[in-house]
Amino acid sequence: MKRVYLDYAATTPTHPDVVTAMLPYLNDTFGNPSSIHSFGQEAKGAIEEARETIAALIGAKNDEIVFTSGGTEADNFAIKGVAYANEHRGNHIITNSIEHHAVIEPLKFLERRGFKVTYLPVDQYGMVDPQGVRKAVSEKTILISVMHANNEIGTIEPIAEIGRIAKEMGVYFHTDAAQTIGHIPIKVNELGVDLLAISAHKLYGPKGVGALYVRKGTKVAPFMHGGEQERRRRASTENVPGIVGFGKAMQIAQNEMGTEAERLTLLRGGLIEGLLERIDDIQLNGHPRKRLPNNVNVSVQFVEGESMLLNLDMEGIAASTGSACSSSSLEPSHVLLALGLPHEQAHGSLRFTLGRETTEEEIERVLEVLPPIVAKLRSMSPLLKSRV
Amino acid sequence: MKRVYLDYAATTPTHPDVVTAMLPYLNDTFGNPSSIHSFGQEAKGAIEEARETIAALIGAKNDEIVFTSGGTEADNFAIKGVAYANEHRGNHIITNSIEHHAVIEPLKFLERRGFKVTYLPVDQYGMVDPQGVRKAVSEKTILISVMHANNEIGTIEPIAEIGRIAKEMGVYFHTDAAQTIGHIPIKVNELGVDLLAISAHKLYGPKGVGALYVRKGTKVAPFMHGGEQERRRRASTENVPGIVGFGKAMQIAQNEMGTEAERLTLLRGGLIEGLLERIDDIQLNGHPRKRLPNNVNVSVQFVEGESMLLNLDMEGIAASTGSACSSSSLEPSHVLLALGLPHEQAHGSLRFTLGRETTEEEIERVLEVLPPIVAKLRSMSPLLKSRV
Amino acid sequence: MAPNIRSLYSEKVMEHFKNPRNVGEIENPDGTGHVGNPVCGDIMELYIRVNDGVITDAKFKTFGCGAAIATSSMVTEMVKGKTIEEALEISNHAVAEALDGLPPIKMHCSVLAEEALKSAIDDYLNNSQGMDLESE
Amino acid sequence: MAPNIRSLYSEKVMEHFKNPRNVGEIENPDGTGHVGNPVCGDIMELYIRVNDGVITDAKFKTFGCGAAIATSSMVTEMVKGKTIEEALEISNHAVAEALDGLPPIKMHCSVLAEEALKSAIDDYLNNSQGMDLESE
Ligand SMILES: Cc1ncc(COP(=O)(O)O)c(C=O)c1O
Ligand SMILES: Cc1ncc(COP(=O)(O)O)c(C=O)c1O
Repeated sequence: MKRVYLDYAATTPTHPDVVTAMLPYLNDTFGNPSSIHSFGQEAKGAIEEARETIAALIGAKNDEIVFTSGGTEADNFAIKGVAYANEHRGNHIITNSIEHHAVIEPLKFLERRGFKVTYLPVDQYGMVDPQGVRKAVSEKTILISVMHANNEIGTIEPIAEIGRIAKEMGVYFHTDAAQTIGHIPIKVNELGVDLLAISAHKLYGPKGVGALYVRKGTKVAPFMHGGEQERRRRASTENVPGIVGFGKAMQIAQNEMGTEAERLTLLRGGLIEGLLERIDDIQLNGHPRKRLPNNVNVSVQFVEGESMLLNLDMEGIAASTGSACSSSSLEPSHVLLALGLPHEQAHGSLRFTLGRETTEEEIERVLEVLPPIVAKLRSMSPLLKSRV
Repeated sequence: MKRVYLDYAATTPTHPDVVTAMLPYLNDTFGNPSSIHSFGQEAKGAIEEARETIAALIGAKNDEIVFTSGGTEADNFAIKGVAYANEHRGNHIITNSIEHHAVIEPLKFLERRGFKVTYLPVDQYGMVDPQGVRKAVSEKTILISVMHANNEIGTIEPIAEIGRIAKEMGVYFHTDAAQTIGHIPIKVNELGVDLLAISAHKLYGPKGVGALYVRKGTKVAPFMHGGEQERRRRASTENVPGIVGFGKAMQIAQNEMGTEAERLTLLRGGLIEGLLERIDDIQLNGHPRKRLPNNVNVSVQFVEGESMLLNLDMEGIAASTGSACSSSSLEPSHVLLALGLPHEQAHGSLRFTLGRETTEEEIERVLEVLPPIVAKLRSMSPLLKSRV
Repeated sequence: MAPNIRSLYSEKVMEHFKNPRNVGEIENPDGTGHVGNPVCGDIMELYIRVNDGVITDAKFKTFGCGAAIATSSMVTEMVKGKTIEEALEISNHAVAEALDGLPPIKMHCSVLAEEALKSAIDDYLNNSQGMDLESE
Repeated sequence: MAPNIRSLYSEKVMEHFKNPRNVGEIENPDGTGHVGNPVCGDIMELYIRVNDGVITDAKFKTFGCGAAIATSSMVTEMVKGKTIEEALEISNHAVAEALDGLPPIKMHCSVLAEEALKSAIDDYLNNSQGMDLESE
């Protein structure tokens, strides 16, 4: 039986047309874009074309796009870059408690080196309060960082509103858009962001390539020091096939975004409804409406996430959990805890993220397979003793 | 006519077998290695296999290999990583004047943040003196960084000797092996290094992937902060196809290294001899014997490098120069200047780097094409007036 | 294509996870161990029946990951037929080994299993001492 | 496959680089400009012949990159037939424009070409003033 992949938020398969677009740049047009001979200039032309495509799609200028090795590097670059380039103006950064580790960990690193970070709380749906951001701004604030949409619970944050506040207060504003790029429309001016991090492998592009949008005039120190690539903002020989693939993936995503979002929203609705109907003591995590079209995150009481995942996997269904059992910390997802979930519910979460190949049949299959798995695990759960 | 590529030190075409090895990991086995479901675990298996291959080839343990986005990241990681993790012990770093920018620029960054760096001179061949290294070590020295072979002039440094001194003095030792990996044998224990940076695209692997060898016990702070990938030492979703391609490229290189080095050394000798014979006022840069098998670097007096390059390119020959005309600084190569070359000779340099597809016919073609180009440019050179 | 999760867990772990032995409770057990807490995401309850100093039955209930369930299952198998003294010598490493190993980040599950067993035996010893005192 | 370097230089630049006009020296020129230095890797020498205030011939010698050679060639073409006053109005931007543009990092070459021209004209003016003084 064909396996069912419902973990598109973790990564996506590379689109066949993207692979086709990349191939010539592996072996034929393989030059180093920094070389002035024809091999180099052909490669240079290819990455500039990709830059143009991506810039146009998010309403940016070409030279505001800096290619990176992925979303994590883009976030590290934005955060450490603004911190180091602006520390003479202040050492305070504002973020919130449900950011991705690619934002939180660079901030923790900066805290160890003398910066101050405010982690704003979120409401029960994972929403950051723009007025909370406004209140947190002080004279020393140099950066606000709020993700566009959360990778675990799919909640879409009020970025445009925060963007207006940031502009008003004269503070740089970074958003991690790894989960939204190619899935919902993004225009940097409408969002009012100065920095925006994206990653290709979340939208059917290749792994190992991403970009940081840097609004003209924004003071950012380089993160990767070395050669003069990317207008001296990011050293290292450019990943030409990766960048070309990224451009192609963005183009395809832009064309299909509208219809695909609609289709996924319907499937998502069916999955949520089915789960709530067929399983007792289950709840939806994240915002009921302001959420990514492809995200379903539920907490199943009395059972632990990884054991559900393994059982699903044995049935050929791939999903994800916010339980910490597979990580080296024993704490469950900081995102679920920030919503106010008790630990055992956070440990009992399941995330299904839908994508291009997801069908109604696949959703139906999850709805058939999961209830008996939950029943089986609950029958061994000491948390449910009183009910047995 | 088929173009002649003689810029293998800048980058190499991806080997067809490497492309074949990568393809399945773009579209079929596309999972995120951090995921515990089967899609993820298959991808995980693939990168662990590549890690094993690479570790074995350089005589390292599996968990001493950390994958990165290339040579530049590996160098940034090594240098900033050691600096930040050991600043309580000292703030002094020793390097030399002909390192790649991927080493020099992170050091410049650290200097701006309070670290002290000693840039040792090199001799006329680009050799670092191990005794000079020993003398430069102070109580505050936490790191020595000397490249394995120079990318411009091909000089191979006395790494094993410096390694013994570093060990004796109890100082961490990093080497940038981007130009040697896959080209000459490398065993980390024989070299006596604690850190070693490598990049796949210099040995017929893909662009955008590299690795840092970190000897067990070496204290290095992460450079890319975020998720828990690479045993928490390098965050970001792994570039699975890139890493698989890197492993394959290493394997192929290992098999062919011996015969290929011999073949290239012969071709290189023919090119050097031919150039010195057919062009007046030309000199070889770098060490006559202790040099990479594939490297030829000459200074052609009275003419500038880029104009030679462009003329060669019009004849379908791709080479490289240490002239600064194509970079945003006007200074020519810091490497050539460090050898003691006067500016106009540094501006008049040409580098030919040979590789897998290089043939005797190609060398012969360079020897036919270059002399008339030099003659033409010299006829317009104001530096040669007195001789006309 | 068959799921391939061997790079995470050994086949033995998966086998015990799929078909855990001795799931459930023992009514009026001679000893009960209750370890773990919801913060870490692992809770184990272990019940033993003891006759003449020999563990004749063991059952468990576990809230936790694959390794937690497999180690619970394995430890109940291992203790059956053992004397209290023998059972006290079962280490977490022995449990992990019996499962053909656990990934490093999952070793804490085997520790929990050992603790659950110890705690059940402690409980049994306390109970039986209590009874001895009463009957004196 | 034909070399494709258009993303570096315009076709016009490449055309002038391939076939530079007016290479060489003028014997006993009316003005000589000598600018640049080996540190930057660009040295230009510009020679002009002036008759009745009109530049009738111009030649150059250049050590430098593609843009340096092309701008030298272009500026010598542009000045021929111009009066001294007209020639003084040739800006580096005009030279770059006549070449269909230069990459930003190469604009300094057009500056050098303008300076070489100015310097040659200065030399001519100094020489001719000197002569005027002598003939007075
Ligand atoms: C919200 C968010 N930010 C950042 C990242 C990191 O991106 P990458 O894996 O490309 O480094 C991810 C995904 O892993 C993400 O979901
Ligand atoms: C000696 C040396 N170090 C570092 C690098 C940087 O490697 P990468 O381009 O993969 O970042 C290169 C090549 O560019 C190199 O030749």
